[in-house]
Amino acid sequence: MVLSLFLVTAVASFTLATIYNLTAEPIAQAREAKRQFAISQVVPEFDRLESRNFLPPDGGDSLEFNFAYKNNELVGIAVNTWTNRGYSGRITAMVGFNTDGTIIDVVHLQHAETPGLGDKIEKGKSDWSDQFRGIDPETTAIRVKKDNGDIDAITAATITARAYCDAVQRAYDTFASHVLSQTKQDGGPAL
Amino acid sequence: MKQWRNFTKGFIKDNPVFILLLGLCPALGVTTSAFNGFGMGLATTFVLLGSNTVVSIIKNVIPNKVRIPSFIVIIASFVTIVQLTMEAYMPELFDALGLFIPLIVVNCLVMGRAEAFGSKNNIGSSIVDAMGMGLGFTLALTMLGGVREILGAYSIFGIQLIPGVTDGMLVFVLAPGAFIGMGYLIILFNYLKKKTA
Amino acid sequence: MNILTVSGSPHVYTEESVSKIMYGVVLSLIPAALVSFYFFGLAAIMVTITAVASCMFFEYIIQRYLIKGPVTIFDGSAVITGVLLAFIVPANLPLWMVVIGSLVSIGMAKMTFGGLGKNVFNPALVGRVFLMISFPVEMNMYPKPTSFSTQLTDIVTGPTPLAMVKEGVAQGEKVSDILPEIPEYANLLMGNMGGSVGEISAIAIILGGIYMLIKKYITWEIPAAYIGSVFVLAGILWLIDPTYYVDPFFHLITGGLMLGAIYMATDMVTSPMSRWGMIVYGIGCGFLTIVIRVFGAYPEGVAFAILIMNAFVPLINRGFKPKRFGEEVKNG
Amino acid sequence: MKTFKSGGVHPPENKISQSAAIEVLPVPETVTIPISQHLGVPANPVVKKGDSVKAGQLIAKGEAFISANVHASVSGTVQKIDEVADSSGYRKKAIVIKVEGDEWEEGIDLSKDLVKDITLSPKEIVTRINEKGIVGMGGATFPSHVKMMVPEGKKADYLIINGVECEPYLTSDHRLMLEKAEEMLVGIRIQMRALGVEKAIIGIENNKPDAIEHIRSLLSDYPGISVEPLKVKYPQGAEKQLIKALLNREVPSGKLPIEVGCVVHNVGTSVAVYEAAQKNKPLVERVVTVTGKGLKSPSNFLVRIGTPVSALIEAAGGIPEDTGKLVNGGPMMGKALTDINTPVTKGTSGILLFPEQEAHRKPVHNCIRCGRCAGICPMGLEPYLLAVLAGNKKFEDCEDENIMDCMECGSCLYICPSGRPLLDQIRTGKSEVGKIMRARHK
Amino acid sequence: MFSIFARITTQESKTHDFFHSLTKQKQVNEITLISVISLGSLGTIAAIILYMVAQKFKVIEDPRIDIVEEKLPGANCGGCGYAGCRALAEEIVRKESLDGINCPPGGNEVMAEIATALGLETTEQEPTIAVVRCSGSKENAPPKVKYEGDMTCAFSHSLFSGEGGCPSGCLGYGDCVASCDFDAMYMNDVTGLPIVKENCVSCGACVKACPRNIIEIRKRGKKDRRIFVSCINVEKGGVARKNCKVACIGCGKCVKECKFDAIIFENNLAYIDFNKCTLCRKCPPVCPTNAIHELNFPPKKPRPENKTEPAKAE
Amino acid sequence: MEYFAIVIGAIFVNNIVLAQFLGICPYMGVSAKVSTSVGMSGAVLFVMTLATIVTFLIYNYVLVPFNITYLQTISYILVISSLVQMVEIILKKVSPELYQALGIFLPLITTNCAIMGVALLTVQNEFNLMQGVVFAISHAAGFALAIILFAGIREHLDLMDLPKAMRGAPAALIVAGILALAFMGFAGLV
Ligand SMILES: Cc1cc2nc3c(=O)[nH]c(=O)nc-3n(C[C@H](O)[C@H](O)[C@H](O)COP(=O)(O)O)c2cc1C
Ligand SMILES: Cc1cc2nc3c(=O)[nH]c(=O)nc-3n(C[C@H](O)[C@H](O)[C@H](O)COP(=O)(O)O)c2cc1C
Ligand SMILES: Cc1cc2nc3c(=O)[nH]c(=O)nc-3n(C[C@H](O)[C@H](O)[C@H](O)COP(=O)(O)O)c2cc1C
Ligand SMILES: Cc1cc2nc3c(=O)[nH]c(=O)nc-3n(C[C@H](O)[C@H](O)[C@H](O)CO)c2cc1C
Ligand code: SF4
Ligand code: SF4
Ligand code: SF4
Ligand code: SF4
Ligand code: FES
Repeated sequence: MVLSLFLVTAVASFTLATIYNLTAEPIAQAREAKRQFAISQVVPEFDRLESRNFLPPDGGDSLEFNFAYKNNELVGIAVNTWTNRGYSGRITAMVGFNTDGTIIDVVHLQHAETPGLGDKIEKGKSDWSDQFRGIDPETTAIRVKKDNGDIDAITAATITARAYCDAVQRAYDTFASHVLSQTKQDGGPAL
Repeated sequence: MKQWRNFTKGFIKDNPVFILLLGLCPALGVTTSAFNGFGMGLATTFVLLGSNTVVSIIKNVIPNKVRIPSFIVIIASFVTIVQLTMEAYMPELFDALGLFIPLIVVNCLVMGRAEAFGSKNNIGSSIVDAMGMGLGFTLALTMLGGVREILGAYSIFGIQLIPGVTDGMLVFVLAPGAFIGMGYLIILFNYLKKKTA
Repeated sequence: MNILTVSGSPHVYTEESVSKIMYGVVLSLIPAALVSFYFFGLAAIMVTITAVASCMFFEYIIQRYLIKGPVTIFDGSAVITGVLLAFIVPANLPLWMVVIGSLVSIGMAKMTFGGLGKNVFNPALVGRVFLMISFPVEMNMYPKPTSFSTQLTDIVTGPTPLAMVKEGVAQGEKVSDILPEIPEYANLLMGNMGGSVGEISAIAIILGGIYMLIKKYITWEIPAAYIGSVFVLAGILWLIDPTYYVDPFFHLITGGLMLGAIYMATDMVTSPMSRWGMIVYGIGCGFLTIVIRVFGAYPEGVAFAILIMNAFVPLINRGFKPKRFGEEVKNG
Repeated sequence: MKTFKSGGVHPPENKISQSAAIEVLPVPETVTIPISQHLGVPANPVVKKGDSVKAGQLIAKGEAFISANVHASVSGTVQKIDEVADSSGYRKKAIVIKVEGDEWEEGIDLSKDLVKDITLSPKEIVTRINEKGIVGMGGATFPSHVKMMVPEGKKADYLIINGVECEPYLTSDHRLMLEKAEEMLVGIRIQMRALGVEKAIIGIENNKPDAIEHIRSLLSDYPGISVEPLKVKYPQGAEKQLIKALLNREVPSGKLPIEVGCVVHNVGTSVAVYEAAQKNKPLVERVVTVTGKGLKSPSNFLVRIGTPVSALIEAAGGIPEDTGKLVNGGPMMGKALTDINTPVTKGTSGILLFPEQEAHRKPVHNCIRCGRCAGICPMGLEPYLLAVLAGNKKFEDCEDENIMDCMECGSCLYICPSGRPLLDQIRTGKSEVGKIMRARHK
Repeated sequence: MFSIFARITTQESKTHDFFHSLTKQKQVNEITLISVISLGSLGTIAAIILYMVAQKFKVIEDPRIDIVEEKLPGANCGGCGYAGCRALAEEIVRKESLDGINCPPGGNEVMAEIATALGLETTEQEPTIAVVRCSGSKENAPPKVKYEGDMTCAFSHSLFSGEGGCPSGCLGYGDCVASCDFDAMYMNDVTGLPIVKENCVSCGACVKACPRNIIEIRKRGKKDRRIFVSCINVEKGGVARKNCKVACIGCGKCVKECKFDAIIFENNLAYIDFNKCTLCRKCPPVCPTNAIHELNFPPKKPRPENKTEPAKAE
Repeated sequence: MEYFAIVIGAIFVNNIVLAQFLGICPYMGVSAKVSTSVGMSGAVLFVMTLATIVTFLIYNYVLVPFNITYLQTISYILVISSLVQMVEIILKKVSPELYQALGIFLPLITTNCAIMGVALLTVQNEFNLMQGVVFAISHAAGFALAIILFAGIREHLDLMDLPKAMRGAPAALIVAGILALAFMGFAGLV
């Protein structure tokens, strides 16, 4: 009895291990493709990526900075940022910066906001997030208008909009403290 | 003929979701759109098919005492296969179905069929049964997903029905809509069952 | 001599009947309706008429063609459901949404269970919550009260007092800074505030409530327990920190509390039977209302609170029985 | 003013015959005397067809413990002993006597003189009551001698006399208290002696102020007896509610009044006890109210048992054209008659005629769960629940919900705005639960 | 199989990688090894634990429970209304019958297997059917009073003798119809009497439901032919006749007519014993009130429909 | 405060049945009577807590160290099912009363999404053991709340004669739907 159960589990696990090995790479590829796709949406065309992690100034998990190079020239920085102030849990997003600190574009990565309400942050669902394109966080307040900012909220989903602003702001703050400051000191683009 | 009836009974007469009320969790949980329902249905069908077949092959070799654990292992293996392949080749759908993929393993439908049918019948009938039930399940999930998508987002399989209008009646995308849609579809299927009987 | 009738005792019956009670309640709603017609104008009238007509229409269709039973649309209960549904949506809600709300109220919340008296949840509230979740945008735009206007579209909208307080507090503003933007209490009491069609005037609703109490359509337990517990809980919070918690009177006279406590929580079909049951139910409603208003995402919690307590009613009815005669030996 | 606390209703009183003095109804041509006019085992006939009998003669003997003797109410010949339809239309055994003259058994004192001195011992009183076939005249027709025998280990300290007459329309007890007050008071003294109690309270609702006044004026001669006016509320006449109202004692569920030291008798019973003990007269006649809104002259008659109801109605002016319902008893507890020729029995306190438009139940709607029935149930039950449980055949649940506590007062059916047949369903439930309980005891 | 998935997402190119990856990786063996060892030992441990626990804590139970449980799907879905398959098995063994038990995933096949396993099949019995023994239709026994209140036979019966006056007659409020779970009865609107359809399974629910004991389970008879006295009134002939034109008046003619001693006469009422009755059709014509009914016979001189008419005594 | 958020979130805001659709089978199947639903809730509480602890240990001390997290599903289901059966057998012997009250529901739970789901969610949320236990208990409480309320309503509806087409599952689902609507009011509490 014990033997047969052992055999069953052994066969099963052998099969699974095989499948796992077969799929491990495609899975990794799929993940990588997804990441690259997200990055490519917020920075101009690139041929090389370099990633480093920086801690945001207000603490919390570190953000992944993807420096995108084309012909060895830095064309943009895609920052993988997050916020915990979403309506239901964490929202992650990719924010692309020009080297001067203006935002190229923003795209969401993952969220659990209510379909039909909070999911308007998704590019495919609404053009709400297009507002972030090209703004300079130095001069434009990344806050919803209700909070005296410059961003239009999503109707009936202010919480989500607010959270998204928070994520973008976090990306910028980290960017500012780790990258911009350095650029300013060195008088040229970092790295 | 008998095989044909075996195959089609899962569509209406013994529809696993609407008539037998099996596997309600995924039926409610993933059917925010017709496509998600369809994908979940196919994934479940695959597991059903695989486990039913394997169970009917090895039914005579397995001692009775460890029958159930063995079945569980077999089913779980197929679920893991689905999980891994889906993650590799259909990452979007994998994200949308989320938790409910590993939960196929505890879907009463799968376990019940393996036990009730796979362990007692030959391979041929087992496959037919699994296909029938699985497609019935897929049909049900696609229908529920379709209804919820149409009412909740005015679209079907992602195609907008009213250009420019993206917000439907949100409840149908949310939890209450799942229950309510299911409730009324059960009425419809009971009616259809009576009609076709 | 006629053919004799034979029936079990008793052989005399009260004059009271279902339709008398129902139309009595409709009558008592008139002051609140007048106030809302005054402040929200033609729009309010249109919403009310649409809701009543479509509730009766759907009840007729369902009874006639789906259930194939007796048609009882004139017993007044569908009228009340219609009026109350209209009273708890914004006056500028598109009329087709009102029709959907009526369909949900009557078709889903009432007729699914067989019609009058068999439903578990308050139909009008199910309709409202359904609309609220389905159409959050439209259900969140409340017209500003004006004196009678015939305008139907492009009405100026603004947040309700409760929403203003909630939004403000969420931003870290102090209650004392927010309140000045809101009309003073006497004005609120009369109904001069943003809100759903019929909920605005506490005075008119209390008037109707007194009429219903006198006519014995409702008993005092539920409104008293509900309003009382809201007052006490809001009061406790206020005493703890008056900068961020608004004072209890504000909670009583804004939002749908009065309408809810007097007309919706008291719907006999969906409320407990025994006195103590009613009191527990009322306190439960009050507690949930405050929890949702103060800590939840929604500025207003009356509808949800009552619906949730509706679900508790069968359990309350089991737990709180009337005192039986001779249950315990008592010799005076 | 006293009353019982929880529940109760107040239907329109309609006591239209209250000022009509008791008239003696002439003896009819034949009388039909059922052998079962009381609660318990039917009596066994001791006469046969063709026998000639005198008024007051024993014609059927109650042999079981809970049973009662039946006497001829007229003199004449026994025409037949046969199954005769009773008020419900079912056939029960009855003795039909063709009336010849009006001859009474020897030893019965027919004079109107008041005999005040009580000579019988307690034991003799009980025997006399048993012999003379006295049953409760308040409606339940429970054999009175059984109630007089206080069970071992129990002790009565109050005799309660039920002069409440809480039923609308009925006035027979009211007239009796006005016209036979002294007889009643002597009867009460006799009952007190039999029970060995010192105190008796007569409970009377204050819609009969003249009766209260009248009896109070006579009380000085009858020590230990007091009168208590009560607020009008139905069903104050029900014995448990009456005890609660008068003494604030609550008879435990499923128990008898003696549990709290009380015995309850009706005023009519007291008069009958007086006649049995002091005049040796068996229970062969009673006061019956004949009333109804369409009736020409609503009256109170002294009627021989066995007289057909039609004779009473005839004497009250004949049956009105639009009569839709005939009721034996009060409007709240009485039984509808299927046939106008049913005989008057020991329990017939009134005959009530309803015009056609008042003869019908209200149209039935769904229960709107208004809770009124539960609010007014004097027994603290939940009639809507009992009814729906019984309707769904959930009899075990009925039992758990104490359906057997229901005394069938009818308040719930009266009050229901939806016209639910509450008491009908509860009765079905009670009879089924009764079956279940009996089966369990076996 | 995979290609199905692949096609949906139009990622066909990936299938190529799939085969490609088969051939590489040295880590593969390691992971496989770990997997097999750990999962294998997990499974083994699970099996051993279960086995030991089962041995140690064996509770003596009816072995048939195991047999039945074996037949059941083991889905533990609760669809049968019991707490899992074992609970259902226990219930079946306890009740020793399959009445009202259904296992949705298993279906009829499983039920049949269990029946075989437990030897529960009902031994073939002569088929029976419910018969309504009253013809007091609105025409034959016209109402004399009007009843109002709870429209059930049970209460009406407890209240009075019925609108028609016959204390044994059908009250017509259909308690029997309501009690039938097989949709085998309905009320005839014209006569106000219940009618049993041929799909009756003689479960006896209606017999219990009728407060007047009007319904009887009788043999179906050859070709569904039945003869019975459609009356149970025991009152004297005259009394019974006064309320109902088609009552059995206890004249005894049928008793004399019957050659097989099949008719029992008691309390003014004839009763045909279906075990003795040979369906010879001699008695129906002699009944002066046409109280004896014959069902499903080919028409004879007086057509069966005539039976509602009072026959002239020949 | 963190625990408070877990508790409120699990019971009210993200109620396992009404918002997350886990354990619908027992929710529909064992809710005909209040008494059975109480028993079921007890059993779920017990198994859910136990299963979460055991799977937590398996995951963190076997699967992660050996880098075989892809075996999560299969190992969880094995562990949970043998655990439940073990508990059942022991309970039957040791305490027949407790077995009568809870045990009979145990097999029903073996293959139940709620248990598996919570075990998987514990990992997904990266809880530590203590948080996982609180999470499991709160979800069980949420399950209990939903099913007991629902059973009360069903007992009530049992007595109303609903339209024929509605009886049984349809009415139950619509009640569940309205209940879910009502529970949306708790949105934003945490
Ligand atoms: C079921 C449900 C889902 C919700 N989803 C979201 C959401 O995804 N994002 C959000 O910001 N608010 C959400 N809300 C909260 C309300 O819409 C809330 O009123 C709104 O966020 C704040 O109001 P405002 O945007 O109109 O100022 C949700 C509420 C409910 C009941
Ligand atoms: C079986 C039975 C036994 C009774 N025994 C007694 C008794 O011993 N003493 C007594 O005072 N009353 C006894 N009663 C009478 C009741 O207390 C009551 O007076 C009678 O049933 C009529 O009351 P009602 O008209 O309020 O229903 C008995 C009644 C029943 C049915
Ligand atoms: C609902 C109800 C109402 C009653 N009303 C009266 C009443 O008005 N007068 C009365 O004498 N008895 C009434 N009775 C009967 C009493 O309960 C009790 O049986 C009677 O007073 C006992 O006295 P008796 O045995 O001498 O009749 C009523 C009983 C019930 C159940
Ligand atoms: C005092 C009172 C309050 C009522 N409140 C409501 C209500 O809030 N919502 C509603 O739909 N119907 C209400 N009704 C009408 C009726 O009871 C309701 O339609 C039933 O719930 C339908 O079964 C009320 C009726 C009365 C007498
Ligand atoms: S009849 Fe029974 S249930 Fe109804 S009020 Fe009277 S005691 Fe209560
Ligand atoms: S009085 Fe009538 S409507 Fe009211 S709860 Fe009782 S039975 Fe229902
Ligand atoms: S209840 Fe049973 S015996 Fe009666 S008709 Fe229906 S199936 Fe036949
Ligand atoms: S046969 Fe019996 S149960 Fe059926 S309707 Fe007639 S009296 Fe009622
Ligand atoms: S599918 Fe979730 S419990 Fe059955």
